[in-house]
Amino acid sequence: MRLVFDILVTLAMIASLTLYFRGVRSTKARVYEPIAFAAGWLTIFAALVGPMDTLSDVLFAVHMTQHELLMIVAAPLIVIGRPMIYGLWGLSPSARANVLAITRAPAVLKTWRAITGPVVVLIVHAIVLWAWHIPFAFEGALHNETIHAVQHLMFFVTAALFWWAIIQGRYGRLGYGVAVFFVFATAMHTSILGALLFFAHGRWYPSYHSMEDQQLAGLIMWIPSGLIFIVAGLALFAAWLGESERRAKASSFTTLLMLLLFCACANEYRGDRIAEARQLTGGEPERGKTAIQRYGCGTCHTIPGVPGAKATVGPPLDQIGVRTYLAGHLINTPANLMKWIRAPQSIDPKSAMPDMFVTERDGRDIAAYLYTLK
Amino acid sequence: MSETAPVGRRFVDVSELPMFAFGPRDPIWWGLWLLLAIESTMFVLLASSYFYLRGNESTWPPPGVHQAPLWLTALTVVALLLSVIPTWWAFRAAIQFRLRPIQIGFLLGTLASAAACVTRAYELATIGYNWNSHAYGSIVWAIYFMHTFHLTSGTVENAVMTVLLFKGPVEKKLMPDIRLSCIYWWFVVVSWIPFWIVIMFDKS
Amino acid sequence: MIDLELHVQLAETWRKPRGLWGWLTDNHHTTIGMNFIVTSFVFFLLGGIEAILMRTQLARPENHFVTNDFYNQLFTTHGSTMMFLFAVPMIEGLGIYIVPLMLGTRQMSFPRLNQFSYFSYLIGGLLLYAGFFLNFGPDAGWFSYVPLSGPEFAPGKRIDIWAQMITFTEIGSLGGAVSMIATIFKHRAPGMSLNRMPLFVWGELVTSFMIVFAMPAVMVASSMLASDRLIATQFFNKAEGGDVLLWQHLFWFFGHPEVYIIFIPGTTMMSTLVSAFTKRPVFGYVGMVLSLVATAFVGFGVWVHHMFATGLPELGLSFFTASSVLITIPTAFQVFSWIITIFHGKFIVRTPMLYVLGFLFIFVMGGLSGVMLASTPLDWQLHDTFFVVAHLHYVLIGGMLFPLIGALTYWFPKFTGKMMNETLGRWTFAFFFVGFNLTFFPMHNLGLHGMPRRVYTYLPTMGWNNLNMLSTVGAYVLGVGVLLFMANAVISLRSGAIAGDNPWGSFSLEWFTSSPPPPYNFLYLPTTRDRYEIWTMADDQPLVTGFRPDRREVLITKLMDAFPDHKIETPRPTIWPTLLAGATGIGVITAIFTPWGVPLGMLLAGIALTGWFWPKPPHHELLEEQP
Amino acid sequence: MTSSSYQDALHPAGPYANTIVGVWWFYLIVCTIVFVAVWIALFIAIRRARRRVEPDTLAPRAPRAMMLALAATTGLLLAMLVSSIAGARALSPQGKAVTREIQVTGHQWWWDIQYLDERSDHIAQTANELHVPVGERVRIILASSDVIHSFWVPNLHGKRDLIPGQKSIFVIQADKAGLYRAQCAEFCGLQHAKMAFIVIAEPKHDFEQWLATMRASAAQPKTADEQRGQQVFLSTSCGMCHAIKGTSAGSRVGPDLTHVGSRRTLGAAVIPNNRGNLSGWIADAGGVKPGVLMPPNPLDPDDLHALVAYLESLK
Amino acid sequence: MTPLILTLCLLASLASCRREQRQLRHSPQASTRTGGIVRDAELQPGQPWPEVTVRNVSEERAWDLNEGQRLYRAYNCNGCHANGGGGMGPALMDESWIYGSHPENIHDVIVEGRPNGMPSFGGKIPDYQIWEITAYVRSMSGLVPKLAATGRTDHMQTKISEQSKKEEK
Repeated sequence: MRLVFDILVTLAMIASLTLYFRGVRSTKARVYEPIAFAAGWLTIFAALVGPMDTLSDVLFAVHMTQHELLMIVAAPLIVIGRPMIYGLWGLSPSARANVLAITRAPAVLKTWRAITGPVVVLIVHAIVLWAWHIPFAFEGALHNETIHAVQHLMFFVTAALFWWAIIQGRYGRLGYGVAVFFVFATAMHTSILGALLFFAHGRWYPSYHSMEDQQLAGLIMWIPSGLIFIVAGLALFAAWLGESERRAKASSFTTLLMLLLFCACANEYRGDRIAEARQLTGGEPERGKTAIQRYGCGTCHTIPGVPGAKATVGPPLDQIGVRTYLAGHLINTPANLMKWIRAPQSIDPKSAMPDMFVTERDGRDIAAYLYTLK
Repeated sequence: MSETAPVGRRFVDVSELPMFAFGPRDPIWWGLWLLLAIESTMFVLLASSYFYLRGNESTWPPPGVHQAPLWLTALTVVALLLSVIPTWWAFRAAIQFRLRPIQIGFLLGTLASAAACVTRAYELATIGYNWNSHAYGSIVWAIYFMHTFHLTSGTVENAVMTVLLFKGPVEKKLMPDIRLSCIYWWFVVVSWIPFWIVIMFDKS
Repeated sequence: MIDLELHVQLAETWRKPRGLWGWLTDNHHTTIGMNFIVTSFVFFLLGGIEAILMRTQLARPENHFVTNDFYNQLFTTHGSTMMFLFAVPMIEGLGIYIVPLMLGTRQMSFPRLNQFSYFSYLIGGLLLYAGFFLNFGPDAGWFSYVPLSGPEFAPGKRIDIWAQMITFTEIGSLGGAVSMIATIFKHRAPGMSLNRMPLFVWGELVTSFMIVFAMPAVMVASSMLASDRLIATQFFNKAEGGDVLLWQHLFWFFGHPEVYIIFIPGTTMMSTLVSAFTKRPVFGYVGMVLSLVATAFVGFGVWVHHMFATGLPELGLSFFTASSVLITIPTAFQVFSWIITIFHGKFIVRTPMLYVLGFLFIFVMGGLSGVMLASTPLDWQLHDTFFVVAHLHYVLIGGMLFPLIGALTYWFPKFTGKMMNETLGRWTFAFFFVGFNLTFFPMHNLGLHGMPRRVYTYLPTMGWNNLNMLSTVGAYVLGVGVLLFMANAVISLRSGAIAGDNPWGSFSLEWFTSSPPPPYNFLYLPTTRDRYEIWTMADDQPLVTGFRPDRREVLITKLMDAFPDHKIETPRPTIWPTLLAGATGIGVITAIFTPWGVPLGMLLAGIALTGWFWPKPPHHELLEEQP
Repeated sequence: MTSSSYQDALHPAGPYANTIVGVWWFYLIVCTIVFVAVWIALFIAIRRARRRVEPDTLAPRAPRAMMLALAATTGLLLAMLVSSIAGARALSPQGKAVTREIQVTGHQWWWDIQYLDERSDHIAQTANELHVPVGERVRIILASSDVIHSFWVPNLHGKRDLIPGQKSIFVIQADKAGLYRAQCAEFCGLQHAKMAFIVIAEPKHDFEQWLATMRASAAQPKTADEQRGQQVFLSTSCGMCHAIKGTSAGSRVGPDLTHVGSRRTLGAAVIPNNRGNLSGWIADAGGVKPGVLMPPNPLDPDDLHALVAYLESLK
Repeated sequence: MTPLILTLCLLASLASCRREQRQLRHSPQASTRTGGIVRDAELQPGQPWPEVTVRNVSEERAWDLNEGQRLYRAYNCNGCHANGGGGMGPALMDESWIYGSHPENIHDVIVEGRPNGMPSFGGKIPDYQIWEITAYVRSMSGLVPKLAATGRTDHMQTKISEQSKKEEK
């Protein structure tokens, strides 16, 4: 049984690695992304296959280390590597289209949105973590390989969702500030669980015989893991500050005044918005809408008014007409928007947004459409 | 009738800005979530104390403990879960400024939450141990007390909101508060589920 | 002319009610802040008197100045006062007064919550002192370990008073913290992005978050204790499945963060003073902020080091030592930053700057003795001795009181419009500094020479006589310092030099309005584009306009970049929050005597809340049913 | 050893206290260096700043200075951490063979001490006076009968709490013969300040002899005075709380008095054990220790003298 | 404001002083004096004792009641009476009193002893402690002011605490 699982795990992992790096080759990835992915992948491999897994049947502390590696080392590293984008690009074009068709189904998208909602990931991960430590469940996992595999999978997947929501979901609903808070909350409940294990008067799991072993396991969950959380939290915090500065810099006072005037004057009628967008860009919003469908923007973005454009790979584009920034650092002017649409890498070489060879006319039209979104 | 600009300086005119906002733009939204953070911390600490005390006993719960009947406690949970649906209508309708669904949502939500209060009262009356029986009794009663406190205040809040909504006139400014009431109520609902599972099914 | 007209209108809209009724109903942040500051200073004096009495008792061996029973009440009340009734409320009060001014707004987010917090805190404090003066002051130490504080070994109502006082003041702290966080996030002047906030604001923000997560622990713990005592629950009774150490875990889960809650704002006062008196920005702003956050983060994971002697599993001890000393690194960063800042700045010797130096002397020493205490072997020897007493006073007085006195001197013109007397100020500092070190330095030695803490007397043969006498003399010197400070405040208030708007030539927005600030704070709200706004402000820096002068309108900006978002109307003075605090007070105090206090309190609170939220005649846009 | 250093963490008399003192001096030296370094830096900074009229712009060296300082801090912390962990390891009672087990039970406000033995009649019981053989490891089993106390012999080891409902294990060893004072270190109520005991480290031979005495029943009263004293003891309130092995008094509420005459101190190491102190203590213990649980005993003077004579004879 | 608070405090002090009083040092007289009523004989023929009411101040003091509780165990009263439920001796927490329920009755029973096994503790227990035990004994059947009654003990609970929910009998 164990052997079967080892083989399955190895196969799945090799498949994922191949897919990922095919994807990396066919797109332009930031340097650190494949590295992070590879590191995360190696961590999983080390945790699930080999001596650590064998030892984990005997030593609780090793088992705990294995879980912590999966949840707070491998999961964030993998998430930093953006497996979904590169995985997608690693597929053959027809397979990609199929996958996209499935993932773009409203039901799938809705579910995905629901389970990656900020509070949801926090709670789901917490529940999974605590529920699996109930003696009955944990013992079950120890005695049955299938349950064990499910346990590891759930740990990893919920952790990955958690880290995904706080690292990659940033331009959506989450700011880094919330991310810091979530890291803090997770660090707290994890360390409370660790502390409970450490201070317990009796053994929780009959399969592990030594009291010291359980205490060590609790400590591993509490202190070294807590340290990783602190480092992650501080990094996110620094990012938060940086982001706030970037945002504020753009609103030099001319823009601020302009925008305020803008807000005050802009009225509710779509007709006016269209006229305005035309005036700003010289493009035709209605044509832009069809161009958006043609170029497949909806595969990555959520764009109001465009059928099927409900994806969450890239940031949603609702209200883009009133945003201050594009791509994190570019002031939102018509010229910049068009430039960004047509040649993203010329602005941010590390951007995951591909160059789709948009024509000048189409770029203008797309920008015009986007500027009607307020 | 608003402030006019001082002579000879540049100014930012905020006179046209709206007088309320939804979600994290609204300070009260932060107030509510901070309150929930405080209350969640309390719940987490109670749960931690529960598990800490659990470690002291070889049999848990201690012998002779009779819980309230499962069907009764399940009834409370069902009432709580049902109340989510109408409050969800209200939650959605609030941002669309549609009064009627909000009114109906809150009316039904209040009824469901009141039902939960009633079953909770029966639950408390049928618990077969006292808070002074043993540490188990103490911690479980503490959890019950904390949650019942929130249940009651949430129900009262729902009822008050319903009255205000039906009595009118309703200001647009109230809509963010409607959504916050819903969030608070869902917190009351969601926070009970893990405790319910632990109290009813945690046996060794 | 327009300005004058606007001033008249705004002054009418924001008029502060006067007299007793005004005190009960006003919710303007300057009023509430000043209430907190004055009240907590009074409690500080009471705590100080208790300290002097204790030192008098310990001046000589086998002294009979006070009885042991009274001595136990003294140190318990002293500790509880300084922790719960002085340090935290003072920090919150200072924040409530200064932070909105620093942010350039007219009011805090939840003024009525602030008002409720203040009166909760006041009632809690009065409750403790009512008990103390009526001879049932708590006597189990400020951390009230069970079972000594439990129903069997602490009969009577002494500890019940303590437990309810805790619950009460924590409600106050939590309310203040929530209001503070929302204000800092949403009320900043346009352009003041997160990383342009003054460091003091960061300190208050981080502290408020710590309060939100730490205080619930002590509320849970004190409620458990109270119910063990009043309705015979078994949380801490080993024989019925309870656990004695559960109390210590819960208490220190709050207790250790509490220390950082107290000293984090202290360090940011330091940063403020260092900048103001060296005329240059503090080195490493982002690093400073991260230090605060790191300290807060780590502060939640190290509570166990208070329990090294309880016989924890040995395996964990090194882990706890390691995680405890981690705190040193962010703190060291701050200290080095200040030194670098001084190195590159001017050095203007005014009274507040003396306190900066005093801080650096005392706090660094306290921090180092903290590193010693984090080491398990040393802790086993030093724990619960006078060494710990010395350490905690070095950290808390050095880390909080010295910056605080400096900051009060610095902000005194902001509060009153008058400067504090410089000569007296320097004398005050001299007495403070000498008195403090004379009092507490010998305690290190006493601890090493075997003197446990919380002893009401000692035998003459123990060899502790001289050091104790020295310490007592120091306490009196320190007491003179406090008296001098008060005298200085009174004299300066009466006949101090007129300060003017920005007497220190300082940098943050609280100096951008007159001193003391008008009730509406700013005639036109400022905008900012730098951390050290006043120093770099352009001549044509825009102001904000467009508020209705007949309503208490406040600008709400976006969290990250402080872009103007919407406005809210804040409430006028009202009595209901005070009544709610009173209702809660009646409930909580009655609960000491009968469990019926809880429903009674809830009922009264319900009435007060009804009054609070009673619908006002609508004057905003109405919701119309859409077809 | 002077009387002022018989309760002193800086005068170690055994290997454990020695280890701790070693860590202490290392820490003290490092911390002093850090403190002095910080103040030298500050002094230089102030001197430079005092000479300046206007603040200068940030020098590029500042970040480097910061990095250096932080690196130094981290390095020193690591060094201290290593010494601390090494110290903790050396102090661990695990896996250390011991020659003797002693159970110490804390009471409000005295110490009950039992020398455990497999044979129950061989258990020696005493109070407020702990004898240990020099150069041998002794295991102390700590328990409490009421509130939390803390066992602390500064000259021999750090402290360990006595927690009701749990037993903790502690190992001590004295290398120098002598008398050390120990004091309760966790606040335990009214007489926390006067809850002490003495530790007497003596050569093995003396120790064994002492222990043999302790195991024995109380001496029978010899003189008429002593006999009358015993009568008083058994017929008044004494026997309600105290035990004397070999008589009908067997209560465990107060300290065991079987060999009270041989003890050096009274009232939990508060006053020396002599005739005057003993008489006063019996008559009104609360005068010495206000709040003590022993009630005043207004005995007839002759009875009191006889009682004192009897108790003094219990060597 | 301040005078008002002070006055309130003073008023409150009148109400509360006794309950919180702690007598930490006892006079020798309190140790020897044997009760409020000195009687000639232990047993008296004819009518029961006249009900002479003695005010036992210990009943009004929380500290004394708690001391009573401690002494009740220390002097092994629970050996016969258990924790008030009775065993070899009669139950002390019910309504029936063989020799009367007034403080002086109980005090006398403890001092003098009673037939069928109750020993005489006169001269063995200091008098003030007897009064404390008396107060505690009466508290078990709720005969003392409720606010001063003892809390639960840190031991196995074999009886319902004085201050807890009573209907669980």
